[in-house]
Amino acid sequence: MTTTVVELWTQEPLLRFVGQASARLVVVMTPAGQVLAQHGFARAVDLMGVAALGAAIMASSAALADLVGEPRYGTIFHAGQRHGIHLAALATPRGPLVALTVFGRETSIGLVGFFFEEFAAALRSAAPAQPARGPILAENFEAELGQSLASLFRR
Amino acid sequence: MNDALMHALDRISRVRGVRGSMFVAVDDGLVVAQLLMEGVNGKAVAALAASLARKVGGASGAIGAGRVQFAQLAAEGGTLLVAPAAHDLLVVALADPNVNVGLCRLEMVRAAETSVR
Amino acid sequence: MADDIRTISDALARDPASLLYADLSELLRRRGDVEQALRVAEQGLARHPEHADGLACLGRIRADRGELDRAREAWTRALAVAPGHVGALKGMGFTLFRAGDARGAVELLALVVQAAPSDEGARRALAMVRREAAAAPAAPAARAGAAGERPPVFLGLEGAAADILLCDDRGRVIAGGLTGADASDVSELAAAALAGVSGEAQRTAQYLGLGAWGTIVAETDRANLVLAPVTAGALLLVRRDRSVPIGLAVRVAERALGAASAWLERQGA
Amino acid sequence: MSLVNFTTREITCKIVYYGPGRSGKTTNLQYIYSQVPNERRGRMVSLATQTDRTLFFDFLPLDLGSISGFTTKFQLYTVPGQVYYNATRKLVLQGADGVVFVADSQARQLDENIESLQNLHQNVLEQGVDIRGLPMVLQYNKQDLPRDLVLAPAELDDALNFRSLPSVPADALRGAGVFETLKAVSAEVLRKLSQGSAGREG
Repeated sequence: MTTTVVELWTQEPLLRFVGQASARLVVVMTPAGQVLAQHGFARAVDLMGVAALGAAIMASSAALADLVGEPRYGTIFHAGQRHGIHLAALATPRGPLVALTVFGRETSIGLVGFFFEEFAAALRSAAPAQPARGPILAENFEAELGQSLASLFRR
Repeated sequence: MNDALMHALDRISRVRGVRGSMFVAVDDGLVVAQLLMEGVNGKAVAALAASLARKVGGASGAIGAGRVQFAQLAAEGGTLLVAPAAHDLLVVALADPNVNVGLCRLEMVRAAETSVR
Repeated sequence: MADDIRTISDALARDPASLLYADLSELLRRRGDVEQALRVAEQGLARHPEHADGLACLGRIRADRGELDRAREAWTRALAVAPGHVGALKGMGFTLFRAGDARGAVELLALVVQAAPSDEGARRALAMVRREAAAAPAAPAARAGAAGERPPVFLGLEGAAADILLCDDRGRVIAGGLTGADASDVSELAAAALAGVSGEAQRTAQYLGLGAWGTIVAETDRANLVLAPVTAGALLLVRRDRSVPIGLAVRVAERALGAASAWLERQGA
Repeated sequence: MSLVNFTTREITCKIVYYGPGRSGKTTNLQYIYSQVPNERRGRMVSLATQTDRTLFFDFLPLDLGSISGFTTKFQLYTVPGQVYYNATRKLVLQGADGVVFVADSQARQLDENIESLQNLHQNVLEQGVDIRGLPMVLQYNKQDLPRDLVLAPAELDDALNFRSLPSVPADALRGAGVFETLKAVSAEVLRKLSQGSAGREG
């Protein structure tokens, strides 16, 4: 199974969680839907769609909770026919994160929830604080951007 | 129904050496009702007991032994007891290693019958 | 189908780590291109050795090539990873049927139909195998030999070749044997089904702070079962009739455990 | 906040298409989707009502390829335009790296454009972001309609573009200006990364 991490500190906790909970797919993302780490996805672009929707569910249910005067829901669980979805928010020194887990019938929501607590604690202790950041792209990036977009639109 | 479940759990917990007892949804591994001594992680017991019960049940079915009616995991530091009940529930008890399994089993089977009502 | 094969090959070429290899291999196999299906499956499994769908597909390819033993090996591995894997259970049912054990096949296919009620292929296979089972006399004697070929570890214990089984955590039989209701050998199936139990018991004991686990005793509809870890990775199963008191079954298990440990030690395990 | 992975050298940016109802935000994404080769885009997700109005958002992931040695990916979102969907607009706007404001060029829609632009400012402010630092491009859509119905780009600049942001006239339905808009906003977003004022990672 493929596992990729954008930020290295997420890797060890993620691999451990996947093994313990027998998760099929896992995405760790920012509340804006940016992916920090994933397990089980074959195509990066599919992953982005799942992350966008997961972040949206979390954001909208938090807004809904605010509206009805409830504390924000920490965890959302969807019991499907073949797959369950576990969606949870967690706070880390890196900032708030959202984790989405898809699991099959070989495990259970109870196991996923139980091992998720360990996962969240491991992420919290592994997360670095936000680093300051200097320039990333070269100053003359625009020619390359022009080429990239032109090839994207087959021009 | 909840009162009856709690009453049934109370009877299990009166057996000497029992640290906690609960009704667990077997497919979800989630607690339906529980009565625990301090320090027992109900979520963990429920999730792990249901998972173990499913694995043992699957193995039993596969070798033609049929459904599991009662199962016991004996370990150095304690004993985990599981009995199936109606509505896809399990009765689960966590106890000391030297618990009177016969007595505990009796109360658990009685509790399982309670859940039918 | 040719289009599907092309689409999936393209996707696989772009992302060689993808699990799509199993789909591609299956499509190739169905098209009759067994050699290429085998290559794709083996390449995929080199990357994902624990991928149950891939292993189940490999089993079907092996069966197509007439390599029934290797097919069974692949399905056993699939079942060790995913005990209820429908494709692998179907495959195992097929090998039992081919080996003349129609009743064993019925038991397995019934499990499949129960797990996947919408699987028409499995339903048809079950109906066909049931007819055969009704027509065939019980228990092909030839199959009882399987246990006899294994090391005589439990010699002297009651049920040494029919009710006591030693297997490893990958779902492989080490010694002893287990027979089904019709006296056919179901050791391999049992070993596959038990593969996940040892790890599950260990994990449960660990997370609940119970230390090392000693036994699992299960009272079932038709038997009393005792499971115990022997050395790291090896698992012992003792089956006794419901009429045998649990305490006695545990005693037998303890003696079998002693025999198994001593034997494994002699083997240098 | 664009996400930068220095190990695998990847950049992911979130771009939000904002604007009043029926100004053509979803049409922009649909056109891009129809033009981009399969392997460079993901599935387009549209959370819409039965009458095809955007309910929550549309989403389209794009793979731009390599820029300055970074594999660059864009996530394009639209927001629902209708006034009463402000709560969901705020959610979609969270963490945006750049905004395309799609204005409806029809003269009778000017008030809606102004209202939506003000709403954008307010929502960005609420998130503690200084809008002057947020890469942004204006698109004047529906320029293909008869001249007497629409305002000219210069008139729209006067009415909407106080900060002299890049602006692009467009006919999103037929694709005119769609590419130029995406190019302009990409350049703005990436320029910020090249200047190192992106602030923080993630």
